[in-house]
Amino acid sequence: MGIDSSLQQRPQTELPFAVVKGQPMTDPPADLYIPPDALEVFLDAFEGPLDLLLYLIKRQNLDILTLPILQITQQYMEYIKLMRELRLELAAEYLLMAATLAEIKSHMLLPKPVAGHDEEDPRSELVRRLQEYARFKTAATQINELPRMYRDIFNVSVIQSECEYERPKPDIDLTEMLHALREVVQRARMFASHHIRREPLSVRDRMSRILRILNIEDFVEFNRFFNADEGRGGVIVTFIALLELVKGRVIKLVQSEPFAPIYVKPAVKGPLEREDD
Amino acid sequence: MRDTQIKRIIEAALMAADTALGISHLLRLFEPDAEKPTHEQIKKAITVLQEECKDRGIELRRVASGYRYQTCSDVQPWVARLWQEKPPRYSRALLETLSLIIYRQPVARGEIEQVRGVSVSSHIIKTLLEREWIRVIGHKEVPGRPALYGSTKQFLDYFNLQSLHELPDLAELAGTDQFRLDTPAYPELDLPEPEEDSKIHLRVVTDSG
Amino acid sequence: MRDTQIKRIIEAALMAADTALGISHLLRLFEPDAEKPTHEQIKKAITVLQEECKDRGIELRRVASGYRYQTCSDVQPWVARLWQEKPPRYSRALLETLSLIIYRQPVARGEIEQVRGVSVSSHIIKTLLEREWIRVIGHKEVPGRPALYGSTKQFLDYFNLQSLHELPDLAELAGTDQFRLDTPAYPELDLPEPEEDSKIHLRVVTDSG
Repeated sequence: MGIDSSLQQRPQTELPFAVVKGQPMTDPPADLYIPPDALEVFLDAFEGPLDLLLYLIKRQNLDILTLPILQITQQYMEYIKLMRELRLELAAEYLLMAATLAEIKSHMLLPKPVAGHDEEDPRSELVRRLQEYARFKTAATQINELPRMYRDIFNVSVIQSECEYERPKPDIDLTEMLHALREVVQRARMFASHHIRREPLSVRDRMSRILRILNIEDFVEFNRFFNADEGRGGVIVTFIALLELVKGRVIKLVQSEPFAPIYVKPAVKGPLEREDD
Repeated sequence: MRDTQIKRIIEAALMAADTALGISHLLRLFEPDAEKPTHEQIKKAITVLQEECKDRGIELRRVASGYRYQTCSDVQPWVARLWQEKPPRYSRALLETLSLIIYRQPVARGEIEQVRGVSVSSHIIKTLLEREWIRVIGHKEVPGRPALYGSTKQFLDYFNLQSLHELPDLAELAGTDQFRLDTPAYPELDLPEPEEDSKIHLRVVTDSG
Repeated sequence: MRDTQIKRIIEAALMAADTALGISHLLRLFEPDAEKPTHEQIKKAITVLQEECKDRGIELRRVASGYRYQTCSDVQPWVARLWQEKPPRYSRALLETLSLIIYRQPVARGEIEQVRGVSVSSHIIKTLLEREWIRVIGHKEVPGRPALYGSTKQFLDYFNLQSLHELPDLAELAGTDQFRLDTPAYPELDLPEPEEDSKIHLRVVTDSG
């Protein structure tokens, strides 16, 4: 069982655990001198505690089967400690693994039971899990390397000769579309955080119409959007649509001086980006 | 680059593209390469590819916007049966995306993704744009300047609607009793008849003296 | 019908179709004809067509749901320039979840979480379902009746496979008995996917002499 004595002798502070902007860091920061984002990025790089453990093992070319549990536990705890000091939100799985490691460690330190009684190595379950996870990790890498449609290979699609007939386009009917909408709305309701407000279509419709006008003319006087024939309801709908568009940073209202006419213009000038994006 | 390789690349590109490609477009495919083929080399490759189509079921034709492969008209009766048998259908993802664009317009792709919980493929947006059921009607002034999509007249025509108001309200669709995610934002704002007890009192002064 | 004509029709049909076509599907194209080709004739035509692709930029490949023409992967760098858009990249979490579903199917979410040691986000499952790479193939008879997932033909088609047997054996992936951690299991793991312009350079030194 490999207890790395050098590691134990070495004072904690001499172990640079990170290099930030080229500066080796030997101290867990008392203040937030590692940008917490950096550690979050680092933590994000791992798919969980098993992944982090595999990384630690691999970094030192350790043999997984004779897992030097003390060494690994110490390093793992160091990361955890750092994360907590930075008050990063740490997934529960990481803490659970810390507990598992501590438990294995304490088992290892206990005197071996009397000969004849074949007790399982306390590390074996963790070793098995690490091996299993590593296999799927490799499998994932291999799947990623397979020639893939639209990345490595492309479908051949030859146009049909024009003389006969055009290839039919799929047909849909309205109920089908409304059904799809109902489902997506009901699904969205399951996420408490998403709000599909009960908005009459009239406001959304009006928002689109305003934008269409602004597509043709860049600069339109505020009053022109209001049509007295639509009555009070129409005026309100238009007004709310304009407010929504301002709030959504889609349009801007401009006025050269107090009491001067108000103009409406698109917040973004022209389609600067690809339209199909 | 050897002529065979140029020819292979041009063949693959013309076969994979869904529009005809002009020679200048084909030249651009080699843009980043150290060794670029000349205009003449491309032309020559196309001529060879055209000759290779002899006795085959497809041909490489020159049309107004460039070159494209197409099926020979004499085999068309058989090829057309591909679609007679199974009319093409749109995916669920496309229908959901379309319905969200209709009901949430003007809407950016990100908002659709938020509601659906999955990313919206560009292919879907492209299909809807090509069908002219949606179009870009503006841009949001946030980083990336995302496009805002809205419905078109062609959409209304296709579904035989006079206006969007003929569509049922979202609340009705989802069943009013259970659909209470949020306080109704504009409960009283249903055109054309606003209810009398409207909470919003708004007077628009169009001509202030 | 002469063999050349059969071959021409099949070539045109496979090239015009946007999905792979099986032999029975191809046979049905000749259904209304007085003189129908046999299964063997179709097969033979396909073999000839495959041979004709030698030295060309496209190939006729057999995948799970049939035969399809596709561009050769070695011309990918040029063909990909036809589109401005980059193909989607999939996260490690998604690929690991996918590989677990492929190798362990039918598998419930809980088992995936057990192996990976972290919870599986709904977003990933939803994305995989929507891409139709996986599907629900049953439910586990335990409380909550969790869904069991399996892979689909579309997954095989998308990844250029004819069957799951073409995937490497899981046991071979990392020899169970002699597990060597220096196998390149972490191809990208020197801080995977740091952003190009990331201002932070963080290197974790776990063992300095």
